[in-house]
Amino acid sequence: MARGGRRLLSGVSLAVTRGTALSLHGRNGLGKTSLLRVLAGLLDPAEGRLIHDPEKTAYAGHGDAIKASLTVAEMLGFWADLYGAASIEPALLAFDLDAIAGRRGEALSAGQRRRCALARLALVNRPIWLLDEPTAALDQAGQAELCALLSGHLNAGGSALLVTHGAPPIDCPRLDLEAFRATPGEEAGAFAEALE
Amino acid sequence: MARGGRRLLSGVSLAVTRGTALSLHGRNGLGKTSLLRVLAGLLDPAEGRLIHDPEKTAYAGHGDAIKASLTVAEMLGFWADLYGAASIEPALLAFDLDAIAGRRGEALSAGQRRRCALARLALVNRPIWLLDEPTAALDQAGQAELCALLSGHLNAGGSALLVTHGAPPIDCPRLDLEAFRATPGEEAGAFAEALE
Amino acid sequence: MHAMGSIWEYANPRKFMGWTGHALPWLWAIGLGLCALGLVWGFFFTGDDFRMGSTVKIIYIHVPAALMAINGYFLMFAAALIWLIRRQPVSALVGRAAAPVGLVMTLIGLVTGAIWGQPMWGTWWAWDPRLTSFLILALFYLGYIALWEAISDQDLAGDLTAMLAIVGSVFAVLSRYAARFWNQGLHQGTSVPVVTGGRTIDDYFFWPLAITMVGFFFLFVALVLVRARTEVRARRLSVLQARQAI
Amino acid sequence: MKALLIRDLRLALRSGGGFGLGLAFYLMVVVLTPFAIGPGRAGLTSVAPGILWLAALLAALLTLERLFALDAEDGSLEQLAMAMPLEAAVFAKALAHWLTSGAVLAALGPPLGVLLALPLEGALPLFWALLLGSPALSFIGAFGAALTVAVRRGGLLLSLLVLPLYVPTLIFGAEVARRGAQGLDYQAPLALLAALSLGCVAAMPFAAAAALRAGLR
Amino acid sequence: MKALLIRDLRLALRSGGGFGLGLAFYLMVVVLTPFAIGPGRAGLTSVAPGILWLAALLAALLTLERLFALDAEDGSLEQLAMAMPLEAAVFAKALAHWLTSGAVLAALGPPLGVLLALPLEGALPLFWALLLGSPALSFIGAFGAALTVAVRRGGLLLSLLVLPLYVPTLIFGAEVARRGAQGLDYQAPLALLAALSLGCVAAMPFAAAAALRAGLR
Ligand code: HEM
Ligand SMILES: Nc1ncnc2c1ncn2[C@@H]1O[C@H](COP(=O)(O)OP(=O)(O)OP(=O)(O)O)[C@@H](O)[C@H]1O
Ligand SMILES: Nc1ncnc2c1ncn2[C@@H]1O[C@H](COP(=O)(O)OP(=O)(O)OP(=O)(O)O)[C@@H](O)[C@H]1O
Ligand SMILES: [Mg+2]
Ligand SMILES: [Mg+2]
Repeated sequence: MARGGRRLLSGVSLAVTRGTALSLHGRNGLGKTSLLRVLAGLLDPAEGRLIHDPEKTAYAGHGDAIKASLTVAEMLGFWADLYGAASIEPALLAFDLDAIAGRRGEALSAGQRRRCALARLALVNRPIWLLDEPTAALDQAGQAELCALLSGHLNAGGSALLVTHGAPPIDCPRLDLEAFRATPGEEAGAFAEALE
Repeated sequence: MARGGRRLLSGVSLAVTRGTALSLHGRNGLGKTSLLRVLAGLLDPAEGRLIHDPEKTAYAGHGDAIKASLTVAEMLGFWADLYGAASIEPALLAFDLDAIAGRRGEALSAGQRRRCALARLALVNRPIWLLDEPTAALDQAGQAELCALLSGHLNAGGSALLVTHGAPPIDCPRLDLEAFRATPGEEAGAFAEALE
Repeated sequence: MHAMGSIWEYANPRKFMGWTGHALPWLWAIGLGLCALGLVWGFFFTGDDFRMGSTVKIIYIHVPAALMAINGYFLMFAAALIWLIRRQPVSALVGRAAAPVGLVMTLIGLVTGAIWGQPMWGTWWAWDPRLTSFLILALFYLGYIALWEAISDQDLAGDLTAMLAIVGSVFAVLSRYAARFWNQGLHQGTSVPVVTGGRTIDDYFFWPLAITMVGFFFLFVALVLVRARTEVRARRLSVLQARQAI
Repeated sequence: MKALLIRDLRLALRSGGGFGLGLAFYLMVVVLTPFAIGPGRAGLTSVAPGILWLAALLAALLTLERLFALDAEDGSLEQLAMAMPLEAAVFAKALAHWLTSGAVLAALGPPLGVLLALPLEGALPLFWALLLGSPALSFIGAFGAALTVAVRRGGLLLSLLVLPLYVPTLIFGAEVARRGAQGLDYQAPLALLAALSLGCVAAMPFAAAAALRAGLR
Repeated sequence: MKALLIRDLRLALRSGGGFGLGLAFYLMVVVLTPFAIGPGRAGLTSVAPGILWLAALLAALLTLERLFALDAEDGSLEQLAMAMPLEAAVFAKALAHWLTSGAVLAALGPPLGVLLALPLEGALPLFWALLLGSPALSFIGAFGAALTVAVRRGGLLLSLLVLPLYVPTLIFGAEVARRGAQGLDYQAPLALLAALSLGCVAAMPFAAAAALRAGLR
């Protein structure tokens, strides 16, 4: 798996069984985000393939997808329509956003933005969740809410991949990606490959 | 102190003595970032005043000030010139950025961006540091480097205000802002005052 | 099929560097030789045109340049298709290499044309359909080059520029006809056999013109190959640099 | 897809959105023109149809940048890519753009024509030309916007890529308007213009979606 | 301040930066004009000076959006505000903008004039008008950009605020160019234009800085 012609991780093979979560760890710049994006079907792997269908995954990355001029309720409503969810109640409940449901995106604090982004997960129903540093900027309460949401998802037979630097929001097996770090010097990408 | 006409914190009075750090805590959306911005002179307090001179403060907020088309070295070089620092070496050392010094901003990972943003502190010499969630997206090594940088700054007689949700990078007295939370309903701002 | 495979072999960078290395000297020799021959013949051993006077001699630069400018775009188009379908890196690089050469040819065509226009039409520039579509061609070249420059990720830049080249050529054709519709011009129709069956200028001017056109063609190929080789080298360099830091 | 259409319309109508501003820009250019080329009715009348078209084209162009760039920056685009086929997304967004730019400019064109001394019989053809021509502007523009998503604030690059593609549309459109203003028959160019728009609406979403996929990679 | 100037120039010249694209846009608008208003030489000559000015104005406008907005989004602006007096920052950035837009457009104007059948004797006045007028464009624009910093992607709002402010510059500039093209004496409007630019360069940084401070709050 490579980025900008730099090969990052090689030989990673992940299998998450239903109902379980796995938390990934590794240095800054190791390739965790890139890995999640590959699994979400947003990046092409340099080689290897995905067994699962990206359609089955829900991805929450560094980007918050917050619109400055839309209110929290409007944003959640949009995603609800898109994913065919009946109402935005579950999302509002999951991270008690009722208080700020009417507030515009531009007026949200860092943590409120993150809550709003994570609340989207309560609207999607897809088995595999890919969460990139979900706890960043969340306060204690927020982390608890995330934990509750996650365990609910897992109990419902879903599975999740978490990337965190600190402790993962729920206790689950940890995998350190350092082991798969590609030896520097291998390159990838059409141009680089062509140079054999 | 208020934001968008909503009064957030009242009666906060902070005094940080030279050589010490203080870490602030509080719910999401309580007003921590706003408070730091007030102290940095970027926001006006609804009432009350700053004893210190904003010129003395260095602020590292949620924004990374990363330019997609400039390399890490170029960005640090610019800030070095601006703050009259001799060279960017200290910054590169502080968060060992040598490896990615030649990489463009667009190609940085979340943690690399944060390191780059924090490294700026090594170039500024101002006594009061205001750091807003500095540890977000940093890996263990990064947090250790930050800790080293901070203690260096404190030993040199500087002081720092940290906003964190988890444990602060260095052990220092904690202050929970919940206590100062303004009672909802109080309004602030010229318009509100003009009401009665 | 096998033949195909063997053809693609030559697009593999190492092979490419190999055979282009051998071919280039010849291309240069032939190109320069023919151009010299054609130009000398055209300039010194053909008389003046009864209508255009000695300005007719500009045709020996103007027409070949114009043709090469158009061919350059065809080359870009082909390279784009190959890159999108076969993902042959060299084809993307050839496309990238062809653009500036084509742009220069276009500019030569424009400038010589303008110089010619001054005595013939009494103006440097007229919004004649062919002139106009030529100007638009120059704009397409500009956009293509700008897009290559603007995106640092090479694979991505290759993809996007390829798509631009393909969509762009559709619209280039469209605008050519739109321009006809918009204004009937004073520029004479094509008179080169390769373009149309018959020919409207007599051998007297034609042979030196034909020779210079062949010469220009070889020069064009040589230039593109040189640039493509430097592009390949640039890739190698950047990859080597990436090896230092990950 | 409907959800996306509604959301984009809402974004466009909100403060800082493209809608009102696009109109205002159109107005502005038209108002500035006399200052630039001097007020002589004769002079104005002759250039009026052209200027009105040029202004509409630029107004559409300026609103195009935000079409994908904003969504790409804040991560909405990748969420969309995972939620629905990108072709549909492009179509919905381009449609929203047309509804908030082209469709309105068409309605606005004739009244503004008065400012430029456009003869009355020229008003209707101008309206038709703008209405039938502007879809091409929006959908070609969507392709350009998709190409430049990778470039932050790529507004200028966008215009550089898109303007040459606009040439046929502009030629036919201005031709319709001019002939109309001169009272000539304008069926032929109008038909060509409509065909062009139809083709773009049908084909461009696929090209744009392909470009977006490459960009996300 | 020098550091900021250099950094902005670098950003502008880098890929995706404003420089080359501004020129390309200028070229583009000039090339499209004849499609819009028809190829007749007479018609073109009459509008040439105006169009060339309008195009330069729009090209400057398009590059203006990034002047502060990008820095505001990624937090650079607040860092700048803490590092140096905002007036100096505005001046440096506006100067960089002028160097990479106006100064070059001035050089590009006369050759492009040929395309619009601008009479030869009109070339020099056009050059002077653009050279002495464009600083006003950049510095007025800086003020507008500062006002719109609060609105994300305020590009269009920006053009709304700024275009009216551009009217005097446009009038004088186009006047100089037109008189020059007609071989008349153009000293008076040129002097006024220069004075206008001077005034803007002197005053605007303060207005802009004030607007920025408000925007940060
Ligand atoms: C800037 C102005 C001009 C441009 C951009 C221009 C462009 C072209 C182009 C694109 C061709 C294409 C050759 C082909 O398709 O076969 C061509 C050929 C030619 N041009 Fe021009 N032209 C310009 C001015 C002139 C002038 C002023 C004259 C002379 C009165 C002229 C005479 C010719 C002739 C004789 C040919 C060769 C005929 C033919 O093979 O098509 N051109 N020019
Ligand atoms: N630009 C703004 N306009 C109006 N209200 C705002 C604005 N920015 C923030 N607020 C509101 O002010 C309050 C405090 O915001 P602030 O960012 O200071 O919170 P915070 O303590 O930093 O929260 P977090 O821990 O999530 O970063 C929040 O309720 C937020 O909704
Ligand atoms: N668009 C890009 N082009 C080229 N290289 C990139 C790009 N994005 C990331 N990289 C590089 O790929 C590597 C992995 O990036 P990635 O974001 O996956 O790291 P990460 O593991 O998520 O790090 P972090 O813990 O800081 O988020 C980094 O070295 C980064 O420099
Ligand atoms: Mg990451
Ligand atoms: Mg905060």
